Amino acid sequence: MNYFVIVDVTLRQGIADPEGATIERALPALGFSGVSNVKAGKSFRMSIDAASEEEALEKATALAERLLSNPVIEDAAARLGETVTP
Amino acid sequence: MNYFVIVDVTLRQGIADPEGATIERALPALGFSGVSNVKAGKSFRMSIDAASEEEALEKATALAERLLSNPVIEDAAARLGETVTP
Amino acid sequence: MTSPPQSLHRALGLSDDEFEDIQIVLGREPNHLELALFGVMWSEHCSYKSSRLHLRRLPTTGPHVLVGPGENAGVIDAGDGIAVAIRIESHNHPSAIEPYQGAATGVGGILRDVFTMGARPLAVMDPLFFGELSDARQRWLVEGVVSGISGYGNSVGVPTIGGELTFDDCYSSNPLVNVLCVGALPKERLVLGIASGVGNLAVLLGSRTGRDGIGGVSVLASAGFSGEDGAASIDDAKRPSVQVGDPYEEKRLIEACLALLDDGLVVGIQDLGGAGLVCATSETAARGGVGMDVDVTAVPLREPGMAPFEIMTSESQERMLAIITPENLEAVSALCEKWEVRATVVGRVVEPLTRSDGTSRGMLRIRHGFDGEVLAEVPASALADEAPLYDRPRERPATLVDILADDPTVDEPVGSPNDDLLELLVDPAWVYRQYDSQLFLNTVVGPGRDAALLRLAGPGLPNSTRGIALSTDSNPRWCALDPRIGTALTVIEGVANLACVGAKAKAVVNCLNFGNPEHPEVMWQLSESIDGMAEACVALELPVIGGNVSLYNESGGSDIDPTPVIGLLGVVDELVAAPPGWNWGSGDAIVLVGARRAHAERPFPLGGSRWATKRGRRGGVIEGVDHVALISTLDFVVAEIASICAGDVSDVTAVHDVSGGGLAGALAEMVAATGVGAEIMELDAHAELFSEFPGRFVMATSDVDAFQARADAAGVMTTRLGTSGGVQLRVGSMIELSVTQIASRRRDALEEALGALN
Amino acid sequence: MNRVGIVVFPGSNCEYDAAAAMKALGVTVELVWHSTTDLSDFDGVILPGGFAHGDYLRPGALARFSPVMAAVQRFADEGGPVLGICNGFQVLTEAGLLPGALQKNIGLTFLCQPTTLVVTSNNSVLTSGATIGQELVIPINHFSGSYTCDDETLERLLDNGQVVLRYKDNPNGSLADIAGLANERGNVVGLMPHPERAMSTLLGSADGRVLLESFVAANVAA
Ligand SMILES: Nc1ncnc2c1ncn2[C@@H]1O[C@H](COP(=O)(O)OP(=O)(O)O)[C@@H](O)[C@H]1O
Ligand SMILES: [Mg+2]
Repeated sequence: MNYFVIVDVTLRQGIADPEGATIERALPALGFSGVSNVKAGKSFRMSIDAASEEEALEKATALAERLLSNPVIEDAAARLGETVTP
Repeated sequence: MNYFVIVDVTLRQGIADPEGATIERALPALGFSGVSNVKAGKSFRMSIDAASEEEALEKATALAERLLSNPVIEDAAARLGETVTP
Repeated sequence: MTSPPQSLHRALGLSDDEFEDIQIVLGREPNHLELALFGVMWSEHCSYKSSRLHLRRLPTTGPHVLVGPGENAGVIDAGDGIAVAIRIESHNHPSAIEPYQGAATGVGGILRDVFTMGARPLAVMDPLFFGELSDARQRWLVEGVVSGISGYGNSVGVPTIGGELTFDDCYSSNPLVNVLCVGALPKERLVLGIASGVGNLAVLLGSRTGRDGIGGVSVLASAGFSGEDGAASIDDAKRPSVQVGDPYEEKRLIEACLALLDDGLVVGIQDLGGAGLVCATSETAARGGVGMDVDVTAVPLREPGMAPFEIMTSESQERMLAIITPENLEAVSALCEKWEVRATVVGRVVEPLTRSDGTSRGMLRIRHGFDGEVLAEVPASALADEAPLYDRPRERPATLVDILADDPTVDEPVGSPNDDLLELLVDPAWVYRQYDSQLFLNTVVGPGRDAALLRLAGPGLPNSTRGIALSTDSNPRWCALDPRIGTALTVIEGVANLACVGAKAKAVVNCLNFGNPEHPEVMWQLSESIDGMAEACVALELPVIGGNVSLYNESGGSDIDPTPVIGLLGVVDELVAAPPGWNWGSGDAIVLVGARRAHAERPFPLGGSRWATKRGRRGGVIEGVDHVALISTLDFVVAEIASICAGDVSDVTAVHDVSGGGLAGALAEMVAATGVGAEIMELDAHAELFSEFPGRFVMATSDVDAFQARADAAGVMTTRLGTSGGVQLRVGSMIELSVTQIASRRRDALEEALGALN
Repeated sequence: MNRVGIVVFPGSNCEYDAAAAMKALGVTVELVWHSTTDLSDFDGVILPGGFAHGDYLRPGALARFSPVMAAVQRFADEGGPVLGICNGFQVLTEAGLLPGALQKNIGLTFLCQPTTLVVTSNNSVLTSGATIGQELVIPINHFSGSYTCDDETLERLLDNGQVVLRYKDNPNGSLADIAGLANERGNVVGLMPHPERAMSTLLGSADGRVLLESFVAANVAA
């Protein structure tokens, strides 16, 4: 089976996020109010061949932890997406 | 009310994704097989003050299209996240 | 491809006459695929059909010219067995739609033009033109374009060493992004984009082919933005699938191609740029006088279901076409594998077709499988070289009479020179700090001074102690008033910039950014500009070895000001010490070198100056310069500075040419750079502060008598202006500003305008 | 040090510059392709600047899996001098040869400019010949040079004298102004600035010499 999996990578709590901060600073000038705590992250979408959802997620989690994130600064989590074709 | 909203930004169909392609090429050597169609994207997490979920999402969508993505090459979608503290 | 045949050619941008020409060339009706090939190849962008007749008036030869215009890049012999290749191009329209990728792919494209010649790209320059920064969209464009150049250029590993930065409302919906690349090669490695040798293979190197920019560069660059606000409103259907750059692929492609050339594994090589595969195959075949069979099914695709016309015209980035002998295929594949570069045989060189009248023509045949169905069969040279050439109507703009009469030199009231001067100061450092300007350890003078100066060295080059100097210049304000004189003066300004780093100018490349050629006024501007460039180049004995024409720069029916960008390449024979730059010491004599006054009746012209433009005055007369006096001034400055570069002891401590901002601007820039003030005499008029006529230099010397004696001996005029020192810049009773005021204003101006200072 | 290996990943671009600097100091240089698995021939190893594997994912994230990195690890474990410059520093942190991580510059732009560095420890193969407090003008050239690590690590780095170079005027938001870092043993060093670009006054500064001369003077198993 082929599963569509999404890996979300976010900065760990306490790690500086200049990108999020810059976006947040730009908002009022663009007329957006009431938006706070902006954090920038990354995501990776992929198709994974696996026997089951669990196996697909396991594979994705291993990939996320070994490659797609740097544990010194980032957290990563895998989830199943809705379609097989991204 | 305060809503936790996530904006996902992905490359539009047909737009080249050299980052995704490079990651995909590297996988077999790292012992990951059966992974294909890797696409790299961005995500933004934020808290939004709004009267309702709909309004929060509307605000986030406007923000996504005006600031967080370039619609010429990217798609952006807003969704509600699970907690208020990202 | 479902539209009815009679309108299909129009949809592809071909006129009814052009459609008829195609039928005559083929002796039959073209099929859809053939028509699409003609559509892209005969577009303005690929064929230069509106400009080519005029470009022929440029001088293009010289004893040191190895390759002139017409090839991927111009090449000169720089001495010591080293040839230098240079090329400039525009990426204006793509950058208006997606500034990051538009600029990034502009860099990628210009690099390929240079390493196609066998040269290792050593430096990039980026002349940029935007609308005023008070508009948020312009700030978005600037940040996008600059980060695109930075993102691509730094990563691909080629330093960006200079450029231009101009803000003017005429570019607000049509920014200009030009990119120049210079490279160097051992003379004997020079290769040309020629296919030869029947039975040889055409190998496609690099990225897979997707639907990127189909009809993109060619159709878009050949049609204006129709909407009121230009690119912002271009309708979705017309939007080409934007090309995305991959500097990592390009880096590997550069290394692989240079290694293929070093190992003698290719017969010819050609980059894929505008019009993609059809352009590369038809041009190489046409140059070699051979035919080529292309198997569309062999082309590695990024997306499923691409039609043959999409595959042939796609502008996917980071691809090259190499012509190789079949015996070398294995070695080529192995080398490409090392660099992780995809290499696929997509074509074969075949005998030209002999016709009944005995003449022969190389045919480009597109097939489904090498031995499969022929999908298209067209003479390669008909695509590459035989687009109709147009002598479009030309007409001097009727409005010019009034514009010339509105001369600020005559009646613009004196303002506050202190405030005016501060307003003119802008340091583009925010831009060039984002560029790696030092890679290869060649950068003796980087961005931010008059011209960049590099050691002529690089991996694989013979040893040399020469240097090369580069500058890009433009002055749309002048060219709007008089495109002929304006362009001539722009060339002079470029040569003066090179002189400041001790370099003698050797060759010119140009990028002609103009409006809609179907407007007779624009064609007049283009033609005049070319004549002005030709006149200056003839006077200064400079060959024009390459260029690019970008037309249809307009929005809402309004054309941009004529913007010829002049790129200059110079050589310093012996470079062992840095030129003095702008840093005078304390107590040096400050001398104006060159004519103090421009003309008898208009000694300090202000037409087209930044000072006048800031005040909303865009009229006035500009005049040419006395070439004889100019040349002796230039030669004198080159000799003075070159001797310093060669390691000689000199009394000269600083040099800067007078350009944007005039004499006051030059003095203020030197003050800001050194942190040392100056005491300058009373000038004749406030106009003398801000007049920008070129060919003059501010120099500083620790021995003014010796310096002036040398100038006298060379027949060069000098005027002792004053002395450096102190913490103020004072010019007679007109200007009194502190060094810190000048320096901080200049440093912060751009970042403040961009809102980047928090 | 007689022979230095300069590791070339696809996408590296400062390998020739590093080689030129080493040659200027009289050392024999060999460019080593990233597929190499044996570095035992060398007296020192340099990971040069550039964009290994395009810097895709994160700088150094893919490079750390190149076959050569296991050899670099072994070489370092045996006490061999290893120097990571700019992208090389990023690779060393991703590979865990040096602690912490390098994030995007605080201003979110690439920066190519001269910086003034202060030598804060001479307890490393890169700084052994420098004096503590010595100021060096050396250019930076990076997008992701903002050093970060957790508090505990920082404390340990400072206590052990592993922070070898600090910015006088922090350009990128680095934690504790850190510009260069060594491992505990001092034989593995990474720094964001480019000493190889500061080898001659013709190019603006010769202050990089003291660092690279120290490196060349280092002994295996220092
Ligand atoms: N877009 C840019 N990219 C890189 N360098 C730039 C850019 N714009 C300007 N510069 C540099 O800033 C300096 C000043 O530019 P300019 O005012 O056009 O010089 P000049 O008047 O001497 O021709 C030059 O060294 C130029 O190369
Ligand atoms: Mg100048």
